[in-house]
Amino acid sequence: MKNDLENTIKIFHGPQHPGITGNMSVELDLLGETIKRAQTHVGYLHRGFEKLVERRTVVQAFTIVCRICVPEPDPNEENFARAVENLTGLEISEKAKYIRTMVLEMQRLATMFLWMGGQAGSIGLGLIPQWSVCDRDYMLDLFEELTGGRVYHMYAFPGGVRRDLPEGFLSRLSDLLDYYEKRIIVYNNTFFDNIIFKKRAIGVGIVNADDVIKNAYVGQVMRGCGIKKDVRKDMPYLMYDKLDFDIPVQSDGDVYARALVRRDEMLQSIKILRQIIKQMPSEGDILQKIPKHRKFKLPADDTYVQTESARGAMSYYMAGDGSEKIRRMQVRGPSLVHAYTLLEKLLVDSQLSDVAMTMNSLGICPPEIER
Amino acid sequence: MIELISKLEKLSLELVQKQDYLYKVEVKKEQLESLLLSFLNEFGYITLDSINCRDDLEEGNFVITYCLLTPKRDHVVMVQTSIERENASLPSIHTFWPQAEIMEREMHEMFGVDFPGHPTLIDFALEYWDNIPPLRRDFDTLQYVNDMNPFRGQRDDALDAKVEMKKKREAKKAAKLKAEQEAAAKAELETQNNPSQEVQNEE
Amino acid sequence: MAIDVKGVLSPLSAIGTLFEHPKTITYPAVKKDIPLGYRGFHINNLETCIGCASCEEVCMNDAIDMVHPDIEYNIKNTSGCVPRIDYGRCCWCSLCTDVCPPDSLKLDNICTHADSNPDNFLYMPKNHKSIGEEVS
Amino acid sequence: MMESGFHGCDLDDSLKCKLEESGTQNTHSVMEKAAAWFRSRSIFVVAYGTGCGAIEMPPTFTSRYDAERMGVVGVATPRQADLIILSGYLAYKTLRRVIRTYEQMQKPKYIITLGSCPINGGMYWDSYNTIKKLDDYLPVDVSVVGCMPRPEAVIDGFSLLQKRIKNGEKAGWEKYDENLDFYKKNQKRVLGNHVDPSYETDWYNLENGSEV
Repeated sequence: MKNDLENTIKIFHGPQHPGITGNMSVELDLLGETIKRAQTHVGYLHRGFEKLVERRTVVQAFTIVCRICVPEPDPNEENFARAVENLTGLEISEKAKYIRTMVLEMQRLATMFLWMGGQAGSIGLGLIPQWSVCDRDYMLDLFEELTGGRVYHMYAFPGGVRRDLPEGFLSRLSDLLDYYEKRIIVYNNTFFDNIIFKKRAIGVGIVNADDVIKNAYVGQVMRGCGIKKDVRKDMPYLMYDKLDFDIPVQSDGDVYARALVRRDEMLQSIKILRQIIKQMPSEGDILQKIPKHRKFKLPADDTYVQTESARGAMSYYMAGDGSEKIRRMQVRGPSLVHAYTLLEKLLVDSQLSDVAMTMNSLGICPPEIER
Repeated sequence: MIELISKLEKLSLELVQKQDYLYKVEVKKEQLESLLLSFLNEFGYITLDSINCRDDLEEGNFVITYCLLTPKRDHVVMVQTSIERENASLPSIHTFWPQAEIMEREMHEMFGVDFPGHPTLIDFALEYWDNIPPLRRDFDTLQYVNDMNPFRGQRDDALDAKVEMKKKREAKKAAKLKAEQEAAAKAELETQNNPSQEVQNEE
Repeated sequence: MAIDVKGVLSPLSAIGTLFEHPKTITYPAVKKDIPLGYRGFHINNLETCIGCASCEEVCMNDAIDMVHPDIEYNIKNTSGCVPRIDYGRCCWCSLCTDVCPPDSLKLDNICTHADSNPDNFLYMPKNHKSIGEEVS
Repeated sequence: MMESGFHGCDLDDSLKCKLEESGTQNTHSVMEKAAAWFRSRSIFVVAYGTGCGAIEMPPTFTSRYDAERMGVVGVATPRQADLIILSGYLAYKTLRRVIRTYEQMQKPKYIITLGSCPINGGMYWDSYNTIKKLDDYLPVDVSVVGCMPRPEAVIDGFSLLQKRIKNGEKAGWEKYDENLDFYKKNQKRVLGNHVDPSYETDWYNLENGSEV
């Protein structure tokens, strides 16, 4: 064993590397192609959000929070809006709640398509990213229409949402969902049933189910180990307690199980969206009357909110101090624990060629680890 | 939940409900480690979701919040304690929860809180940082930026709208005054000129 | 080990897409319709702008400067100034258009611009009355 | 005083002369013109997503907008690349890596920046960990505005770069070579003494004891 450690070579997997999920790096000690030690390095994207938010009023800070996680900005907006609503006691109308739920689910679908591209690209299936990123773009077209932004929506505002639904939006969304249902069958044939993916993914990156609860692993990592937990069911927010959906689980805990969980979650998201289209109230305020930005004050109190993002529970701690500025906002994204505690453990004794695939399957997103 | 309240009452602590799924209990720093241990071993809160830190500069302390979950994950309990800002230090809990290692490392870098016994208090996100820890509230980020990084200096022709408004209002007032004066002068002139005109007319 | 026949054959169904219509937008030739609500570059109706500097105050990026226009369009303009936006700062959050009291500042759906000189990114909003107005 | 549209600063005469000079063509012979045309049609982009803008790279390079139509292809390593896309803000830690990546690239090499942040700080203008004016540290060829720029805008950036290469206008790497002291001084100012040794260093003829 001692001899092994002496003969290792050290390589940096990232930050300039095509097989890394964003701008971060993993320092690997290799013996041949086997990894003996892994260490995560982040900080290439650190912008000091938590400091910037303290310098801005609530209304101004709302535009910046969506930048915290780039592939899926909406859980951040939702968390921020809900934390402010908790602190100030704002109640939002039913229509605004439905619209926000819809935006969250649309975002989940879009993120899943992007993940599928990354997962397939990391094992060399070049066709799937060409398709899935294009399919995600159709959802972004709808976002463009609804919110006015392609990637950063800045839509869920404390007290409701900023714009009403455009005319005929729900029917266009319904058409897109029909298209997605057809596409998921195609992806099933070409990707999830593909023998290349199965051979690469089954039995790789196995997460121990005993660690999951104690180490606060969330999202598909948890559900891939057979633990049926979801913030949408356990601590329902918005309209989730009135919508009918299942939590898909798999028991193996490897990369393939997590992929299947994600595929089933896409189907569940489509199911939720169809219910929302049916139940969407035609009337109602979309935005409560809120004070001007210099007069929007937060009480001296603190709160903690959780939202199920496409990669697991994302939590915000927020504290006010009686002024119009936020005293403290701390983000705890799902990737923080996954990228450090879990990834450093999973990579030991695995192969170098599996690093990119494992990282993709854990859904690691560096901008939200370091903010 | 009632069980937990009675158990905490024995330790003379109070559990406050903040929101539907959110409870909070405040402890002193000396009690913190033993309380977290009993949450882990006796009360069944085996998941540590996050450790949050807040800088209360005016009161001179840091407020640290540990967010705990049961395996059911249906509510959050915040265990809150406050420590002094000067030479801030906390017992490290990475032996109970491995994920606390990275959270404490981050807090050490961003707030300068020390964790005796922590194995890896190395850089988290920053590199070669030699100023005061950035998330402390006495660190002025705009001042730091101005010292380090010049902005693009082509916007010097910007005007202060309030000054311009005042200027315009005064100009308007002055113009009005001038117009009045002119009108008055004109009227005077006219009354002076008129007799001569009349004389001329008569001629 | 038995061969996974389904896993070998089902990916070959991708060949069927050979005969589908391509989905590529050949951008410079064909332009996609950008909806009117899109948050693109600013337009400002100078005939109704009152120069109140609300936009300057709400902007968290410090992107908006108040400057004198070339001619006075609106006599009721309280300061005689109109906003000019630094596109090296703007994040197109549209807070400035939300607070605009006479609703003169708006966001157009034109949104592409590239320049080789990074000094050329101060933007004077076009004097249009409404979004989507044809540029003469 | 101001027409609507994009404006720059009022340049003084000496600087104006310099910029006009830099715009002159340095392709003279037919061979050089042909080489410039071929070069403009095969641009290899190094895969380094430095900021938020990396999220618009997949749509640009895959089937929806398909930048490969214009000869723009992604490659994995800086040694084979002609272009680096700096997509958004750069933290100091990233700037060190970007300088190293840029210096590893073979000439001719170009830089495109996306978004407001590299131009004048963008929405992180008061952040303690990002740089504000990228053109102080690295020579920027084309800047694209937007937060984030749409794939259309990115493709516009590519076309502008291709036009510049075809016309033989002075590229960023030539400016970097000429004003190396200026760039190195600025890099040293923000990064302190922790700048990696330059790839321009002549390792074989290095005198003993001289500073790297």
